[in-house]
Amino acid sequence: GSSATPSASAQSTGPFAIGYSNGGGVGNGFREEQVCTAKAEVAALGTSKISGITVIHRNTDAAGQLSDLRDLIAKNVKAIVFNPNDPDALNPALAEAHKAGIVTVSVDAYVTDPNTWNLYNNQVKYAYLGASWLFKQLGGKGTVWYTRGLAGHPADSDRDIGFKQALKENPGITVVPDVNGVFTGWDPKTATQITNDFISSGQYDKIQGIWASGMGAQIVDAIKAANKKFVPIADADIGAFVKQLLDPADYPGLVGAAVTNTASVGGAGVSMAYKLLTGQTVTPSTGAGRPNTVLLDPQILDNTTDQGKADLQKWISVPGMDPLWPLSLSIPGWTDYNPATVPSSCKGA
Amino acid sequence: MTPNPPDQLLLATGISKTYGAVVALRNASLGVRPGEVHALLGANGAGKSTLVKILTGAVHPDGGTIAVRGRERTVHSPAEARRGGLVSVYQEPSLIPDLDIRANLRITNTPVESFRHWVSELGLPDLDLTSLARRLPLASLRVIDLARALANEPDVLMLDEMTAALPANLTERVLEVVGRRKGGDSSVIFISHRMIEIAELCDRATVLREGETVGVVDVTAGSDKRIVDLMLGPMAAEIPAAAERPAAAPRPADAQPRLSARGVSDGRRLHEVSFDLHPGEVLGVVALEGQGQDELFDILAGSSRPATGSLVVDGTPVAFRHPADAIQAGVVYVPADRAEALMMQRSVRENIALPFVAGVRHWAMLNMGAERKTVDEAVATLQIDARAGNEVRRLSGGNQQKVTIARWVATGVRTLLCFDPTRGIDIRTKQQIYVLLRELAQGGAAVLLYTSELKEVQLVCDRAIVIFGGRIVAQVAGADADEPSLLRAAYNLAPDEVIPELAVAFANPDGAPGSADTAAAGADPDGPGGGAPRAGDAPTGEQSEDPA
Amino acid sequence: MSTTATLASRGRSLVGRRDVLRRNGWTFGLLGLLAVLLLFAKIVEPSYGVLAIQGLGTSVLPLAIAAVAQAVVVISGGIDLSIGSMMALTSVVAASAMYKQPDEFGIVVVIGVLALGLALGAVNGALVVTTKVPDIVVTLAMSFVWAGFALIVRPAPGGGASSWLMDLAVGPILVDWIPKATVVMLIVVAVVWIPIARSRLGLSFYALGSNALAAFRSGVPVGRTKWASYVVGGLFAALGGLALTASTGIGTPVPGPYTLESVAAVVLGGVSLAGGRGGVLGPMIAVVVLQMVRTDMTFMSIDTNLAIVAQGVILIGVVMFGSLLEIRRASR
Amino acid sequence: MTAATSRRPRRQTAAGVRGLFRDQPVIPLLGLLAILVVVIEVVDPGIVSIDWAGVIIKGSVPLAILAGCQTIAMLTGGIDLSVGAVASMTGFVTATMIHSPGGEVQGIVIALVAASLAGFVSGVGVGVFRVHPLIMTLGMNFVVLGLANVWQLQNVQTGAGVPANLRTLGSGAFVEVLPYSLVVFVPVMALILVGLKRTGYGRLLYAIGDNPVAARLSGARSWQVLIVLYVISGLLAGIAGLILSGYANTASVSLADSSVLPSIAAAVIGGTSIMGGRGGYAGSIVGAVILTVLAALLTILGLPEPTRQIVFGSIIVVMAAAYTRVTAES
Ligand SMILES: Nc1ncnc2c1ncn2[C@@H]1O[C@H](COP(=O)(O)OP(=O)(O)OP(=O)(O)O)[C@@H](O)[C@H]1O
Ligand SMILES: Nc1ncnc2c1ncn2[C@@H]1O[C@H](COP(=O)(O)OP(=O)(O)OP(=O)(O)O)[C@@H](O)[C@H]1O
Ligand SMILES: [Mg+2]
Ligand SMILES: [Mg+2]
Repeated sequence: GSSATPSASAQSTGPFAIGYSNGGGVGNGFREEQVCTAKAEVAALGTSKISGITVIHRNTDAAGQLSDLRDLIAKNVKAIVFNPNDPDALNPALAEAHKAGIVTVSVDAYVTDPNTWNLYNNQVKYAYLGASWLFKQLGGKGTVWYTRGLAGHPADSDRDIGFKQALKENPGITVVPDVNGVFTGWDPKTATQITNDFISSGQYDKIQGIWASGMGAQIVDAIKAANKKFVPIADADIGAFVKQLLDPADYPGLVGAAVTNTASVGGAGVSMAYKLLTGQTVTPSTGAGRPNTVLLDPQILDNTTDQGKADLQKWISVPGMDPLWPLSLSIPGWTDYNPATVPSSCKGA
Repeated sequence: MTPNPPDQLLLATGISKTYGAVVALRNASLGVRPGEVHALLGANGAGKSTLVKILTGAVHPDGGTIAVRGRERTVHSPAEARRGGLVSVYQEPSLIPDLDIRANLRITNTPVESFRHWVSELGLPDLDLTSLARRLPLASLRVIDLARALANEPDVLMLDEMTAALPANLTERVLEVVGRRKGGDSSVIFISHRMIEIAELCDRATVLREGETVGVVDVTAGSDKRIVDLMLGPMAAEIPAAAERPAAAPRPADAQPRLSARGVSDGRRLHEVSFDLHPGEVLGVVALEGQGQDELFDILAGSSRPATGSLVVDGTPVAFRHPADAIQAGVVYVPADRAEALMMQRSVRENIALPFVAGVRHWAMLNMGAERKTVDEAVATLQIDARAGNEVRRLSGGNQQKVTIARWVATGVRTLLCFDPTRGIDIRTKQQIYVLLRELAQGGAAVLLYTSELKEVQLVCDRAIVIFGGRIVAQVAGADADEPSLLRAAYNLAPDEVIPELAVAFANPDGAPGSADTAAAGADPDGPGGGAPRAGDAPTGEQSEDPA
Repeated sequence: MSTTATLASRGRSLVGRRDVLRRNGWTFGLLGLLAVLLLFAKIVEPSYGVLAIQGLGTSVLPLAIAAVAQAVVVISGGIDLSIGSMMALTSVVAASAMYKQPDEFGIVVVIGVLALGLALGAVNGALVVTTKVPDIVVTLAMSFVWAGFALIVRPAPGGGASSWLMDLAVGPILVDWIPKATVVMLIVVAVVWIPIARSRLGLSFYALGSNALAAFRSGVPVGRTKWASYVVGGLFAALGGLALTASTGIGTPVPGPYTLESVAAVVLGGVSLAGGRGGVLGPMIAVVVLQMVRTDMTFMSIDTNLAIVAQGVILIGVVMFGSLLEIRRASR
Repeated sequence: MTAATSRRPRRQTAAGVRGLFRDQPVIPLLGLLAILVVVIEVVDPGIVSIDWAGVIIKGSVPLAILAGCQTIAMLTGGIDLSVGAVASMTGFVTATMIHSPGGEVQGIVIALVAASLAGFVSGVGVGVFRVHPLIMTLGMNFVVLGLANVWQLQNVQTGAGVPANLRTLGSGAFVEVLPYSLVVFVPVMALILVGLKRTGYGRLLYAIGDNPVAARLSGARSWQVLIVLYVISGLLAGIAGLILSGYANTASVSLADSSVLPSIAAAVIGGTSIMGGRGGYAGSIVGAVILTVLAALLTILGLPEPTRQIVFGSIIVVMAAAYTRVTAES
């Protein structure tokens, strides 16, 4: 990857209008928080730098997001930050944006458009970290229940890659129901139902660990409701799950690790867009495997050590956040706002 | 006619059909000779319609054989039947509502030219082929259906209660056109509950009873009684004599009417109609098709609001916004069309009990015991054959008709509006309904009865009002409401004028050329045309007097 | 001649004229609404122009074709809740087959995918006809089945599309103001639908939707016609799938929101859910209208959640307006 | 059509059986359910047990209640696509209120009122303005989702959390066996069953679905019936939403979306005609249980997602077809 060479047309001194496109997950904690962090970043940068942000957030597919991007282009924004529904599908609109001198930043997942910058959580690594931790907990051998997200979703596919990497390194681990796992569709109800069925069929008694893709809290609660003993579980930094890890009273003997999957990429995307618009240099991560890409490496924390517990506690920086929202509310070096302002910035257009 | 059996054009033998538990047809047979008009007769539930549907492939029989011109064949669909020369005009019009007439012709591969020919023969010369079927009045649809059938040059043409809903002038045309086919090498199967049409038109009659062929009769002057006996079989005995109408009870001049209309207009077809309906009387309404009687009943029943004028019930003026208001005021309505009145998938019981639960006040728990009692009484009073009673659609037409009335009888009716309640049902059932209406009146109810069967007026009504062009043009006492005078009144003619259509009807029964014009001339120039159904009853009535 | 006739026919010719207006009035209304929305966009965002119009043409392509597919089935008295899944399946098949293949091969793929669409529709139709299970249920269940197959073909989004196919979906034709996508869509729909509509089959579709019993008695082969309507629906669904692949260059196994949106578009487009009435043009225009509404709201920077609310309100409002017209017409 | 599809001779007895099934659709359904249970026992011997039954019931209750919404709507020839958004909204609104004083009860009340209100609007649209139910409720689905999400963004900080009591209600079980959700479900079930069979209002639902004209001529004001219907539907959806949020210990504005299509499937498998006028709630309940058992079976078989979906869809078709055949109208 080479360092940024911002397009001439973009070299001006704001304030800039920014467009934001989110092609799915209306009401979903991660996606909503992402938008909120974007708004928080806009507020933090101030109207002298960013004149305003137009958000399009609706449940649609790649084709639908294409038209949303085109609407933003037609609206004459100077930069578009978006969470892509697909790595390749949006390229036509992105090319049009480039022609119109619009800076484009893809957050939370990459796109293959050469002129678009990518800034996202390393999902392969996300899965790899959690799985490796889990397998280590089991001493490299045992049976693990592999619960995934939404079949066919890019992030889910990336995580599958990471999981299987870790699996290859731990030949002693067997995966149920099979190496392709079972899908929760990132739907809490389905996750609960699947877990209930899994438990009542007696299969739960035969496993030593669980890898989860964001539905850990529901799975843990189902186990609790069935009065079963907890097995080690690796999941994301969703508030509800972390609270469970830190609540031995309600969840005795629950051992688990949370891997960050920060939704602050929204805010980070805005600040990256501003950097690019003002011609500041942005250094891409090495080893991202693609140009113009900044990879946010996930961290992992578990509740096996007091240190870990303390750090997990720190994550709960803004008290009383919606339990389904990811915890890590800022990305050092990328977000300029005060995490406490995120919830309030959700309100209003 | 000739005793030696000639070659049968159509021969159906041993036809049987059961629906669930109910036997619609058991071993029914029907033989039709070339060039004859063959009547298919039977009480309600006898299986006429079902048989016709089977002959034209609309329903598949459980057993039996069908042979055309001696060759046996199985008919899978109406289309196939049509190609084989078997065409039926079903009871319910089978034109496609959202297609225009031209498309309707195309879909049945009907040659447009000969359709035009027939449709004008039948009295709709300048029909606009581009108009949607949905927008045409029922009568026109029936005629179009027939014209389409004729244009397909069928070997055997089947008409299921074709004339039931037709105005007089159109009825005349139909009978005349059908009559003209006699003697050719094609034949007609004619279903009707009107003996008079049978007598006028048909050569022979096959009689069904309870799904079985009980006899084939040559239609002659005296055959009527024979046919009726066959139709009704053992039941014939129990037919109640035509209800004895007591001389109209003398009413004190100041007696308060149950329901009075004061200058009611609907703004389009009904003008300034005023009349009083008193407790204890059956008031007949006589009118040609489309003279505003439908609008009048809609207004009285609360289905639509009058443009001007007012209604008074028991001395208090009322403004009905919804049928519920009318029912509240004790004014209830029996529509002619069963499909309008019945929940076909629900049980007889629920259908009869429907009015009990309609109002918000009755939304709470039901008193099942009491309900069953009332319903059973009603079923008994009207002698409903409820064998197939847990889904009304499985009752025969006649029994369905009874259910529509039972609904109101059960609630103890005060003011009953009946719109042609005997349309398309058999003599016995009709008699039962006459008696019922009389009894209701005796019991202090007030009954307003529109009938398209003129002789019912004399049988049932204390007096009758005649509506023409949306106005009441005459009032007749029940006693002297004989058909000819009613008809004259209905056509708004002076007593001495002859009714041209009647003249035509028997002047040239086999349809002489030019009859079309004479018939048309009969209809009043400005009144919306149409006429009294069953006007055909009149001619033969007079025929015996003076053969023209 | 008889007075019945004169009167009747006089009344009728009036009615006739009203019908003509009535039959196209709704479509004209939609076009008017569309004009207003475009004007509004131009006012709010003066730079709204050629590029945006071309983008519009591309954006509406998949849903517009899906709406046509739905319209055909609804007109015939049915409904197809598996259109979204069929689009997903056909689109992933197309994308997988065209991936890294020469353009000429793309033509073969397109033909194959259209055949696949016919097959999917045939299965839906056969099930609806033979099982006698209400079509809503059958197609609802089949939507799971087709989506499952889509996932088998492509566990994750990807694949590719022949360049010529993608070119069809973007850019102008002849004049800058005419989006190529729109022209292509109109031609394709016309080529498939007009012959059918003019044929006996098209007539049978309307007949069946209008009144199945009357249709049967008029000699319409009810079963076969119903089946055929699903086959044609499947064909258009496949075209919709190709439109997806063309505009995105890939195939996505997870169905988009096309099923319910197509139902909405069909109703907004003046097709009666009872069947027998309407056409395929209205629904296509309705889709463009819906898209423009969204665009205008974006230009006004309306809160994105309120925009979702507005979408629902507009859907209800327009249909409400339509049924109010119906009620008033009935009362007159 | 009917005529078109009438078939060759049938045995009287067969006709009798058919008649029985037509009047008691639950019987064949229970048969199907039994078969499924046998299959699941064969696939995974020893699984069928009391607590397994408990788990199945737990999972079925919310679906069965939502199927109730569809059943009563379908009886009138309608459908309610807004139950997903309404149910989710109810659970979510409640969760956002627990921290305000006395919030739990207050939250539930407010949420249920909101749910009924959504139903009321749908009812007015369908009953007064004659908007097709499919469209009306689809539109309402958008409206409710949008507003619920506005609410979420207004309240992120209040810290939503499913009330403990709802958690017990949704996921707890009396002595580990009898799910507490039955405490709510049994009365609801009784009310609907009795309401449909034994009350005037229930009769009117059938009447309007079968023949609106006849209902009108008999004095029924269908707009009243329909408005009440959709209010009830909204209320039921709300109750289902509360239980669901307890079941998954999750409050999300899209929690119940994945239950909408199954709720329709349950009602239809249960023998309620989507055309109106025919059906009942008993069948829908069994339908809901069947779908839940089916999902469990698929999980146990550990089939990959694509196969799960294919099997799920196919089985719905097959069962609906079998049921239709058994109860077919001559
Ligand atoms: N679909 C059906 N299911 C059950 N029974 C039926 C069905 N159709 C007709 N029947 C029964 O078969 C018998 C014949 O009915 P059908 O209506 O054909 O007689 P009909 O001569 O036409 O009587 P009507 O003159 O009253 O119409 C009746 O007892 C009727 O109840
Ligand atoms: N194939 C069928 N399936 C279901 N119901 C049928 C079928 N055929 C007839 N019926 C029902 O049986 C009843 C009687 O049948 P049919 O149509 O022969 O008599 P009808 O229409 O009542 O005749 P009429 O008008 O002379 O009284 C009708 O209500 C009809 O709904
Ligand atoms: Mg008959
Ligand atoms: Mg009959």
